[in-house]
Amino acid sequence: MTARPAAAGRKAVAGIPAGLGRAQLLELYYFMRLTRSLEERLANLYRQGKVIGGLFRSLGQEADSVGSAFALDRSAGDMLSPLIRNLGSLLVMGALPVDVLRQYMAKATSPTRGRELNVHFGDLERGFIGQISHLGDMLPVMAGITLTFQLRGERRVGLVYVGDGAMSTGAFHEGMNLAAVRRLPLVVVAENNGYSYSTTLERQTAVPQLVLKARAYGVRGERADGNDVLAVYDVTRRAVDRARAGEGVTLIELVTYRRKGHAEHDDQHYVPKDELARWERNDPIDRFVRQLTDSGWADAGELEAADARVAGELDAAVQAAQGEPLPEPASALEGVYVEPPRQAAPWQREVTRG
Amino acid sequence: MTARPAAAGRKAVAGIPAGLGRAQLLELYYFMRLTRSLEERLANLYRQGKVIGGLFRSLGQEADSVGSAFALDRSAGDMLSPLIRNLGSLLVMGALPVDVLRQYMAKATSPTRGRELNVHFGDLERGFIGQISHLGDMLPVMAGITLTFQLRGERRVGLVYVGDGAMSTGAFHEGMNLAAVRRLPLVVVAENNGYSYSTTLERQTAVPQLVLKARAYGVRGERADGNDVLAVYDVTRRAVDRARAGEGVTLIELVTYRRKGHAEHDDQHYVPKDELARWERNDPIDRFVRQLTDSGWADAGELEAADARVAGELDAAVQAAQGEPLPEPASALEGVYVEPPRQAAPWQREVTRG
Amino acid sequence: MAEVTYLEALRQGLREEMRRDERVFILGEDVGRYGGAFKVTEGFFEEFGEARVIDTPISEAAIVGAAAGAAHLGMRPVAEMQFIDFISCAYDMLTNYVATARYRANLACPLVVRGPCGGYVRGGPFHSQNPEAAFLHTPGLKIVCPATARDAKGLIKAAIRDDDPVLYFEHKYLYRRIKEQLPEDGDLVTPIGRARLALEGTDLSIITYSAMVWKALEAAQVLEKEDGLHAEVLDLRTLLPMDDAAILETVKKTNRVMIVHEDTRTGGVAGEIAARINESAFEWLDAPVLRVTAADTPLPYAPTLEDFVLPQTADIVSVARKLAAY
Amino acid sequence: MAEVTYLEALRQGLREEMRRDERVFILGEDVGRYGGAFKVTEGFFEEFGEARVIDTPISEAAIVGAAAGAAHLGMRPVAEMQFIDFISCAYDMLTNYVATARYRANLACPLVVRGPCGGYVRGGPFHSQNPEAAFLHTPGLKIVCPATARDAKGLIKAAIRDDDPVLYFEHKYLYRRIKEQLPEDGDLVTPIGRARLALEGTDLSIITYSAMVWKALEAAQVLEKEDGLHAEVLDLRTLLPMDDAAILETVKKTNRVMIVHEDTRTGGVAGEIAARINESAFEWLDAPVLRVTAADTPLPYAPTLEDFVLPQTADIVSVARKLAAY
Ligand SMILES: Cc1ncc(C[n+]2csc(CCOP(=O)(O)OP(=O)(O)O)c2C)c(N)n1
Ligand SMILES: Cc1ncc(C[n+]2csc(CCOP(=O)(O)OP(=O)(O)O)c2C)c(N)n1
Ligand SMILES: [Mg+2]
Ligand SMILES: [Mg+2]
Repeated sequence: MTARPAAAGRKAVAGIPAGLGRAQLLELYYFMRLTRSLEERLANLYRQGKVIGGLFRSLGQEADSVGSAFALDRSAGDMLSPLIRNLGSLLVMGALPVDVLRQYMAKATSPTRGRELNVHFGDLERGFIGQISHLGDMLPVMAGITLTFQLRGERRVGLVYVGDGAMSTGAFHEGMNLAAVRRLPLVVVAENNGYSYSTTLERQTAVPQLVLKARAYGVRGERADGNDVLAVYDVTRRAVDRARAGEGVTLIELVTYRRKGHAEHDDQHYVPKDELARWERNDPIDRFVRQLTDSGWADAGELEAADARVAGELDAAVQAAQGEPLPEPASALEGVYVEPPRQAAPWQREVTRG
Repeated sequence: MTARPAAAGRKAVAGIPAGLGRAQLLELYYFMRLTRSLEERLANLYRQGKVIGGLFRSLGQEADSVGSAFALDRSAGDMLSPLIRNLGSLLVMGALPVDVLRQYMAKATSPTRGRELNVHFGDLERGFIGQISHLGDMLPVMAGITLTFQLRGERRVGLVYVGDGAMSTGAFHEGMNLAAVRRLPLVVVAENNGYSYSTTLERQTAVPQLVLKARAYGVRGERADGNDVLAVYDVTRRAVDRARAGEGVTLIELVTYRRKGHAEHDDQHYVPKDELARWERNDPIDRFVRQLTDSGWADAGELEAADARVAGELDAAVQAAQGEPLPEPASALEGVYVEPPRQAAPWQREVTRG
Repeated sequence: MAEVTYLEALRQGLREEMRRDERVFILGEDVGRYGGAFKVTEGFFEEFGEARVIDTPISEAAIVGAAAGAAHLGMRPVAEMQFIDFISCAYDMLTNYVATARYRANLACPLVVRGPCGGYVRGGPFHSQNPEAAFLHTPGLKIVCPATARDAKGLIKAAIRDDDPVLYFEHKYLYRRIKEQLPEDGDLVTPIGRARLALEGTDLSIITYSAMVWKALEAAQVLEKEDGLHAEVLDLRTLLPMDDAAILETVKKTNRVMIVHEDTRTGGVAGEIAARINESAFEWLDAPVLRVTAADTPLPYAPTLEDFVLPQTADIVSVARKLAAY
Repeated sequence: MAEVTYLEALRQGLREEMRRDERVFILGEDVGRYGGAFKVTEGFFEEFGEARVIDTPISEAAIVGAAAGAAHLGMRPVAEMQFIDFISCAYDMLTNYVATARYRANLACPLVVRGPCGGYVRGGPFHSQNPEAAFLHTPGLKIVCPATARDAKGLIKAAIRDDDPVLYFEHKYLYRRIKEQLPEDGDLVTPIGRARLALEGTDLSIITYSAMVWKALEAAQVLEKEDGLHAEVLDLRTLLPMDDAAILETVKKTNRVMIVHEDTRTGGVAGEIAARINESAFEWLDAPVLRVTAADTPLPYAPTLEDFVLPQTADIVSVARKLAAY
């Protein structure tokens, strides 16, 4: 492949939507590629038995995670809370691939020191907060985060992800409503990927579009193609801007698709083959590559360079993480409270382990 | 007052809305009056210290309770679940005033044998099921009741009340969504009485109308004047008919007003005086009386007769209930399980009480 | 007789009850077409149809609440929690609505809530919990915790037939690791409220339940071989109501007791058992009642950490020695 | 010095902390303009404004979850449950999210959840609960239960200053019935984790907390007068972490112990205490550790029933006699 002439690139740059520049487009590409490649590395490690617990994939949903997180202003102190399929969001916020690998492999060096699994980790400095498994619970928590922004008069914005399935939880409802009543600077991204585990959308909710739920809370609703990273960025960015301007909550439905099973063990036998094939043709990275090259926003060389950077970084990360030790057993007892109990507690183990 | 000529009565009867007949209009009147008078008796007993716990009033909301419950078909086995302000619904379903008095006074003869307070009691035979205090919990329970109707192919309908405040609970959301997804034969009556305890509607939800919440669940929404008993009956009846026909859930917003404080101890200092005065002029019983007499659907004599019947019944009920004993202390231990524990349990009290 | 796993035994019990009694139905997340996250209800959708194997939204409170409503009307719902950790989302519904229904309103509430509990599977803090202590405190509920394939089957059948609400905590570590010969016909029902003597012994008693029964048996072997000690192992099977008679009997026999559970120590079930033994058999004790439990932390994910926090066979052995030497 | 009620002492503590530290704010149902169902925050809305005394929708899970989010960012939220019975709706959020935040994610979560607990007020099964046992089982939480006006004030201040999440259970029966002289200035803080010797004695120990402290003191008077017995009364004040040293000390002193709590017996806090005493002071016991608690039922509404189910002074006296005579 020969590089496009620079002139074509310049011409096209004028047409980049959503106020983005070329460098940012390449960043978006980089993060989507990084997300996918990191998960592929993880899948390898999983097959080798090196991932301790389950493995969750976001194949086909990278645009949704990356585009939405990219709309936040990290330097302004914006924060988000991811779900299991938001590896891309974490990477955008500055999470290191090596830390993700450490998490999955339960290393002593992992952000949670081996206590929590997969992408269940957070980093206040980098602006993301770790989820727990109980679906919906992060809505109230992010309401509290953004309430704090509001109370302090800080112009910061929060973003929280929720799956089509998780929207059925009571916690989602309570958090959403509280945020709406107080017009908190919160963006709620509803990821409609068609499934919650094996459950299809119509067995999860009687509405055909998740965006309709916005009306019940008196918040603005938006809907976008979750596999179009620029559309995702654009819709999220507008919601973020509104939130920052004090205009309250937006619920954004991103329409996408879960191309893998719920977790790596799930063979998706309940998924129609043609449905899968259709969404494979709608791959968000392929689409973005076409868009980038067709519009002349990036040339093949730049994309290849990005790919190479991803591969190099991941080689190094896998290399680094793999050799690291598991946590010291007795470290398991530390940090339940800020201070250890005042005295030798009779309820601690009677025995010391080797 | 002289009775209207029969001819006028007949003429007007033709114009009764919602397919109701004269006898039913008088029944509606009777139940509204019975509700109000029973609460007035209770208020008296409360002031005399004879009501053990708190007292909750539905003053001004009688049309909402009575009209909606009246739309159920008791002979078809329809069922409802009331809240604290649905005394009227209970009476329509056949609850006896004397039992309500017994409940409030914690008598041994009360439906719950002194275990639960106020209108927290049920009667499967009569078609109503006792609430617990935890708001929202009856939504899932009534979803289960109506799921059973559906599974058994019974053409029965369920009705559940929920306050403007209770709609903020997670339980409401989960139950509502489950009912919607399965198109259960359930009518959800959202009573918008402007307050939840001291909290005004706009601090409870960001939507101006509760009926908007229907859209989030993909169910039909209706809104009616909750102080117009015929409008309440009509809108509920249509929802009940649809539910019976297999057309699923309707959320009905009844717009009404809580004219007393949250409970008898609450002096409502947070309520604007003119607001109260405005709603006093919109009293549902007064309105219905005017409607009945102006339209010639009932004559003053009939209404007086109903009032007299109510007074007589309540005299007898108060008389009967007052003298009855409190429950035997040791009866407190019975009925936690269907069978008492197999053996003398060491966790029972060490001591016997006198 | 055929050899079946703990999981298959549970499945058999469920299936037999559904065949026996058409009032029995199942509801939960992904229990239908998918057959459940652990495939406990595999094949049920095909055999019993959509109306009796109901996929629900992700709404634990609604699942339990709906089960209660159905139970009031005479149905026999069996609600699955995908992992038992999520039962916490139905805590209000279970403790306030379900458990009190009979007492406060004379409403029958014969439902079963079941789901996979327990650790040793690298599930981390939210896929490994043992919630029995959270519910032991609630009069009106029953709690069963099968350790064997036979009881997995016998207790699910008993739970479904029980006229009161039963929580059935099945241990996911045992699902496919435990196998047992079970009769192919006959009605295998384990009575609720009765403990089982898993091993007779004379020197000390290990009172336990669920997966810990197997560790206790392992420990008993070590003690026998290495110390010549004969440990008795009592498998409680039901925690609520507790089989006080069986507990008393073993205490009177060995006079030295330890309680083993996988759950964290403080506020765990062992406290209640220790208190009961104290109250009813103090004079029979030759040594303090000792506890072997998890440490008081959320359960961490890393194998090194999980193994350290959870009770192990070696812990039981070492505490047993201490007890015997007391 | 001024005489203040338990409720006023709590209010003072809250107010002083809000004046001292602008990170402290209150959220809950009707806590703002209305001043709270029991008027604990009366006047706060006027003094501190809408931004620090926040009326929320009826959403206990969201109240607690939002408090957690704020706490992560350095705020000091105090969440009110209108009645503590409704804390069950936030059970998942408290046990899974809040309690584990530090351990799993190194997130500080310094919040307080407080609300009126307890019976003897004819509140029926859903306005009288004592939820401490439901949370004792959760590492990561702290639990305090003041019995006196001084501790109502001192513990709310300590709870707000604590860097970990604290559940503060205030007894509604004591709100206006208990009065005490408290210094008007000075910083009255009761350390979390320390019990208080409410009455010195030599013959037997009554370990208790919250409203039961007063019944224990009443019983001690009767025992002294009628039996010449000197009961020691230990007010735990904090249940988690428990003051094991203080418990050990009183056991060693009197060798006869009873535990009194208002909550139901099975799975209650007394079991844990009995087990700890057993483990750490078995040889000091001259009699079994006995429990006086509520009976294992939901709490009924009728005065005759409520009085029968709840522990009374006479029960404490009678069990104390049994203990002394053992
Ligand atoms: C309260 C709760 N119930 C059940 C589960 C088990 N569970 C984990 S993921 C999942 C499906 C989630 O679906 P969705 O919200 O659509 O997210 P997706 O996996 O599609 O990204 C379920 C049921 C859970 N984690 N939390
Ligand atoms: C889960 C829960 N939280 C709090 C309460 C305390 N509470 C009882 S009634 C009430 C207000 C209810 O308002 P609404 O639902 O509008 O009903 P209304 O009283 O207006 O009829 C509150 C907060 C409760 N009963 N349940
Ligand atoms: Mg999904
Ligand atoms: Mg209201």
